[in-house]
Amino acid sequence: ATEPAVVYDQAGKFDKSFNEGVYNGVKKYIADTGIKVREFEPKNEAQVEQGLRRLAKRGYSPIVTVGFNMTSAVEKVAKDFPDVQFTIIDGVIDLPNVQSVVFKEHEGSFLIGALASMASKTNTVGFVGGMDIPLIRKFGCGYEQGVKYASPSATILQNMTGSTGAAFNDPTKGSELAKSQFSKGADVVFAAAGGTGIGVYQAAKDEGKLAIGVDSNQNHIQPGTMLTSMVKRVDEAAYKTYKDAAAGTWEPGLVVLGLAEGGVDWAQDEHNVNLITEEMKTKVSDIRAKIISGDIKVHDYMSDNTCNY
Amino acid sequence: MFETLILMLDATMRVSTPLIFAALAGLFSERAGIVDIGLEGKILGSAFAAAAGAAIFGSAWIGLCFGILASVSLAMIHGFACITHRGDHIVSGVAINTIVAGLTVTLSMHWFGMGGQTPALSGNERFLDITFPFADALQDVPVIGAIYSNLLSGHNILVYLAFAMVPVTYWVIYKTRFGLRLRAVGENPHAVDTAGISVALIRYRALIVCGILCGLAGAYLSTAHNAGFLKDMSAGKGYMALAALIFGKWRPVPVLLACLLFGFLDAVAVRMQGVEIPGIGQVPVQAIEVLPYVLTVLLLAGFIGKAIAPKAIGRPYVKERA
Amino acid sequence: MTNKTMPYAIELRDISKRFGAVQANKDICLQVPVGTIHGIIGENGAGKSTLMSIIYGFYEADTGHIEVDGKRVDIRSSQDAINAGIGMVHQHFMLVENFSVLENVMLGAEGGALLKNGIGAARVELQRLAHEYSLDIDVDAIVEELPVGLQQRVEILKALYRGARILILDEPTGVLTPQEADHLFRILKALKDQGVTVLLITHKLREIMASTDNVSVMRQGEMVAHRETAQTSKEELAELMVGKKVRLTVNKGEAKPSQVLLSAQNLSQLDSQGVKRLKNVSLELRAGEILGIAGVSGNGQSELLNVLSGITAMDEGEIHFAGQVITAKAPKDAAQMRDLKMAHVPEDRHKMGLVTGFEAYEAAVLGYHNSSAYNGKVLMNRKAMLDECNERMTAWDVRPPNPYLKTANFSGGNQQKIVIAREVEQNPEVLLIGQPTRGVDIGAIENIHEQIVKLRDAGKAILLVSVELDEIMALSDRIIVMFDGAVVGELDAKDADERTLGLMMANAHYTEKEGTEKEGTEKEGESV
Amino acid sequence: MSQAKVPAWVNMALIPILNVSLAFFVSGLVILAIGENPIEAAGYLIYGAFGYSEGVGYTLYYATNLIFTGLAVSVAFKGGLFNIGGEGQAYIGGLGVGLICLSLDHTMPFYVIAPLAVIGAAVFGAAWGYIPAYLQARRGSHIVITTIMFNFIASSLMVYLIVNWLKEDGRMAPNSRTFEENAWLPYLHEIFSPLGIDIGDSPLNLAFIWALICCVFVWGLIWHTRWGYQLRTLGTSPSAARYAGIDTAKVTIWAMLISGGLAGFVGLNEIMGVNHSLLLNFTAGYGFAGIAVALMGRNHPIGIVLAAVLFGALYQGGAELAFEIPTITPEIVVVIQGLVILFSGALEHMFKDRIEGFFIRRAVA
Ligand SMILES: Nc1ncnc2c1ncn2[C@@H]1O[C@H](COP(=O)(O)OP(=O)(O)OP(=O)(O)O)[C@@H](O)[C@H]1O
Ligand SMILES: Nc1ncnc2c1ncn2[C@@H]1O[C@H](COP(=O)(O)OP(=O)(O)OP(=O)(O)O)[C@@H](O)[C@H]1O
Ligand SMILES: [Mg+2]
Ligand SMILES: [Mg+2]
Repeated sequence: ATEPAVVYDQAGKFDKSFNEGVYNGVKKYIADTGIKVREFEPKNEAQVEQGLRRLAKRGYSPIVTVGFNMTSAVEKVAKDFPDVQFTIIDGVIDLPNVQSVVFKEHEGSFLIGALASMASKTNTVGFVGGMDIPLIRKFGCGYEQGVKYASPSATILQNMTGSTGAAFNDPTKGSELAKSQFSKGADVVFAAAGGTGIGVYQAAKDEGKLAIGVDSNQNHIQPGTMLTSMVKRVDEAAYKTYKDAAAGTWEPGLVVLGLAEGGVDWAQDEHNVNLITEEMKTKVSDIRAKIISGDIKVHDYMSDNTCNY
Repeated sequence: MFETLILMLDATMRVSTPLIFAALAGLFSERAGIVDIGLEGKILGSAFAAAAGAAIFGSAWIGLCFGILASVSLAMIHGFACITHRGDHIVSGVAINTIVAGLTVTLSMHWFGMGGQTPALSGNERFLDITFPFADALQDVPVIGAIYSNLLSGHNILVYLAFAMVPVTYWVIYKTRFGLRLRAVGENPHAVDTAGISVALIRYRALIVCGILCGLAGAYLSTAHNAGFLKDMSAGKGYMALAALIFGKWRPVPVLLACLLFGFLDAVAVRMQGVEIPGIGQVPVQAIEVLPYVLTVLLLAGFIGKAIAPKAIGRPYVKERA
Repeated sequence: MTNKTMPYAIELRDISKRFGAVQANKDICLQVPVGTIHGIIGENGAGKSTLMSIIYGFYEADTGHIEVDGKRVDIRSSQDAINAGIGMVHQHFMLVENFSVLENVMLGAEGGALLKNGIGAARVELQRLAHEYSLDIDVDAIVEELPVGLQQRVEILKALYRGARILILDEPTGVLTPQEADHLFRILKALKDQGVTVLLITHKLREIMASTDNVSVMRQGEMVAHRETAQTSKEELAELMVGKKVRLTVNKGEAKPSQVLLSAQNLSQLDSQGVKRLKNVSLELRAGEILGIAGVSGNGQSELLNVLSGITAMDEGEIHFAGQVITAKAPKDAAQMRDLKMAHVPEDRHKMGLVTGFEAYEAAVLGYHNSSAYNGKVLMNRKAMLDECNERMTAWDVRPPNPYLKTANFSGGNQQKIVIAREVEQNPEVLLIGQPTRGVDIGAIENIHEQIVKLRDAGKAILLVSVELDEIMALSDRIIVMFDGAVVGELDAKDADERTLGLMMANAHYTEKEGTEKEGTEKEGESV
Repeated sequence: MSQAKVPAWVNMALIPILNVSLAFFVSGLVILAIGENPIEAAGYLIYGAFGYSEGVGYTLYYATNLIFTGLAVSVAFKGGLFNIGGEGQAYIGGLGVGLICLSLDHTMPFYVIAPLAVIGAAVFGAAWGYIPAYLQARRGSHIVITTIMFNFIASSLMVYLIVNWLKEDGRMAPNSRTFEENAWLPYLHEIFSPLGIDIGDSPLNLAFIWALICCVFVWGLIWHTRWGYQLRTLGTSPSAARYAGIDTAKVTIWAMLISGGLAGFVGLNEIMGVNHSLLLNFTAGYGFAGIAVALMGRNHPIGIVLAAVLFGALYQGGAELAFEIPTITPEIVVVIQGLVILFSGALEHMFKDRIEGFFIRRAVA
């Protein structure tokens, strides 16, 4: 039998977003199969590699690793333990025992953007990014395209929280940024900012505006003022790795998950039913279909590091 | 432009609030001769205790009590080390900050199992914003409306309390018996002792006040400004408050102004990340972020005025011939 | 004395107090009748301040008890003492310097939780006291801006404001000018007439003789004698204080002063507050002579030593020494002065002369630590330091002769020997020496004096600062008197007697007219 | 004043051990309070730190950083200065190392880069200590406050530099590019394995040896040189230092330069030894932990090495513990660290007075 394991990044598994998504996948796997998954949360750079190595040495496999930060450590350890299967989420490593899972965040963000502009009464929407890195700009760029697609005249306010990892864990700043965007007229704000988003959603709740969650389905955090969430099915990715490995169908290589593959999507549940009109729903389904079919081409910021579409 | 300014000032009020509480807390402690670099730890400890209390008992007020209790306990540890055992004030402060940084995460992990957070707070578990009477009606009156409805109205009770604490502090420090003794004990504890007053008692009382104020600062962070505790959420506010205390030369009103200045810089910095300013380009937010610290260093070095600390500050009181 | 039948204002029974290894007070008994002025004398370190602090509740006695007005009182804190009607003016003032006089007086007796309730009453009461005892003062003045004499007045007012019936003064005149001191004694007299009991500690036998009714003598923590002032004499008191007959004589021959080794012109120096501590001091120091500087402590002698030795910079003037001209613009620090062969035995061996945390052999090179004798190419030569230390300890009879012992653990006299040996053995051209025998016992004093004279006879120049007139007169060949930072007179040792010197130390304009206390000035057998 | 009759071992061993034991005892209570067994936890901790060669390697790797910062704190402390800016100085020291490596790794061999990196770490760290020292020595500002402020300034500066100038294009994390291997400090296991000695795979690298060399250097400097003599004089009695003609401002500044330089060597271990690229927050609190190490080690190099190894063991063992018992977070180590600072620093008199009193009374009797 496989002995599955997971290594979260330093934000920890309760970051309310990315890591927590993986954690949800892990939980589901445990619930479904009753197999224990070894979890590890490193606290500093050195512990990442140490933890991976320790897990590999003790025979854990597959090992799911979370986040681009871990790329170099996984690369090193994977080289030393060719028999152990590694899956890295959001990073790309070209080794025969590593599966790299990346997402087409821009496609999901496009959908969200369209929804946001449809929900906006002021024709002004906001975006609060976490750390200012290409990945987050990719969210922002897709979002922008979606907003413009649905309403070419819309105004988009964009702020990044910071330039270090702390930007993913600063709800105070998140709420300040959201408030400043609200005061400039925005009434829907999309936060692609990890834990910082909590502050954004709170601010939206406090001011009676709408917010959009990210990564996992965050609609439950502030029911009633969460328009939707841009879900990135990292939970699926983790779950699938364990399942495949158990079944012997796990394969190394690059896996790209977009709308078509169900890797990204918008979230709909009991917490936001009242916010999404039928009209919005149909329109968004239409856009979704067009993206999948290729009728709408969404520009990927990371393909050329610009947002010219 | 005016609009933007109002919004900035509005944010400044929110961001300055914990600084004001903490800096006034430091004022009580340092005016009594106890150096307090443990403000940071007390804020963090209180933020955690307040959020935990609010989450468990469903009331922000109960949370606040817990926050104050935690903060005062930490202040008493500081007192036990510095007053009773004549320990080094700085070392004790560093110790408290370190212990709290670890303990809050450890305990919240144990109680809530959420990686060092507390559950998100909502409704009565938080201090909600208060709208002043007629705020909505006056909204559209030019200038006055913006100031009254947008700037002054619509904050939570702790924000108003923080601003109210400034005149209260002034009054306590300069107009009451307790204040007289407190100032004296920070300048010359021997004089206080020979006047028949217990130095230790005055200092302990000052630390209790300090603890209460830090408790308010922490509770504000986790149950008013935010909705829950996060590890390390004080994020250097205690040190910034210390800087403001020095920058305000240990006097209530200048300290308030320093806090507002630092808060304003923070509010500016938050909004500057990745923003192009026409004609200038991107101003590095880091440059704005460090300003409070740089200013304080310049002040300490005597380049802008002179900060003269209470005379007996940091020195343990021993009954020796002077 | 007529007070015999009255109850005692204060009575001490078998008070003992120990600080670590030091027995500061041992089985002290004392009775002070109401409405008298009671003097307490004793050498430095005899335990006077400790005893007073116990009465005032600042320290708690290990054993014994105190009775006030015939009733036993339990004094555990100053508050208890104040409640019992005891007030104290400390040797070192207990004032909050940046507070006003009013705030200082009110501190601890504010009359309510809010200051404004008490302030008015305090003003009125202070006015009354000022009037009654001629203790005039501007109650709104900031204390640090007041001269010392007025600061002391604040201390007295503090005690009286609290309704003290027993007033303790610990060496109140040490910091006062003679006029101020006289004024103080008039105030004490007035207080006494109002029925206040005064406990007065002083070193100055003249003051005891002039103003007290009774006197008690302390020696090494014990109360060794009680006398009615009228029935005793200064000679007797001096003898009681030291425990044996004092007669300081130094065997020294005629001085043979030759060329000028050091000359200073118009030295001035300001302290950190901008107060002028040295005022245009000029002096010349010749080879083969001992120049004594006399003066009441705190009149610029320390500052003079510090400026001459390079520890503090002068603000004006110049020093000529070893072919160099030293000015404010071209200063030399203490290390450079040492290189020019100037040695300095500082007044305070704990604060300056030694590093009490160092082992003796390390402290024995302080100031000379850069000398090639103690250094190899990179590292210090520990063996050379130890060898030399051992040698000197034997030569100077330092006890115990253990170079590894922490300096703090030597007795005062032995610490002083280590310092003096270090400076003298460098064979300096000029030796500055401050309070060479402070806190040193008689035997050691003789030894130290001998060494100083030997150095003089070897053709060196010595500048001696001492507050002990006897010491100045016994050692010096020439004497300069300082007052308020300035040199107010110079005379040959042969012409110096205590009376003249005393008058000069009290400043020139303190003229014969005031010298009504003839008895007091004729022969000042001050403590040694 | 009372040390006269107290045996040396009381101060050197008994009191520190008592203080640390108390810190551990209270930590044990914390573990008990969160429902785990402290004995069991201690078992994991000790095994993780010392039980197998790789663990020992990690322990010593952490200890390396702590030796540097501990020495840094103690050198300043010997001169009566409280340097709590070790964190910032280490951070900037790492910048020095990083810049040397980034600019030379394509052109220079290891034996050129390594000494330059050592110099870079020292110079940059020292520079960061210089300003507070200068301000204290010449302008009278208080070094404790200025070094705190400089920690924040360092952190903002590093973010600015790394994010805007040094970050590798196309990389997500704000890291510089990875250095070429000739700019890596060799791992000790790489050095030992050709000799047939297996010391387990760990980040322990040559910087550890350098840390030990620094200990010897500091020991000699403080106790056997003129400068050390001046430093100790200044630290125990500033007035005696002035009397002795010691240029106190100069000694103050040099003390902080050396202190800052030592702290800067953390960059050597972290940047050149382990991460091989310049990154944010690699100092991870070592600067503050150095205070605990110096206090516990009584400001003596030998004590500092012992204390650093103890703390290194806590870090490594703590990680192991958290791995084995997930309810115990590695932050428990931070708590222990804080308790050590509290008991052996702030509350040092609590036992000291009583114990010394006991011995004095025994001696007097
Ligand atoms: N707080 C203290 N701690 C330790 N020892 C003390 C303390 N106060 C006084 N002593 C010691 O007790 C002894 C008596 O000191 P005390 O101050 O009472 O002397 P004194 O007679 O007032 O001397 P002086 O004339 O110099 O003022 C001295 O040996 C002194 O060193
Ligand atoms: N500060 C101190 N710390 C430790 N021990 C001390 C201290 N001061 C004095 N002692 C010890 O107490 C003893 C008595 O010291 P003290 O200075 O009272 O001696 P002394 O009798 O006055 O001698 P001397 O005549 O040489 O001054 C000394 O032998 C010394 O060991
Ligand atoms: Mg005295
Ligand atoms: Mg003596």
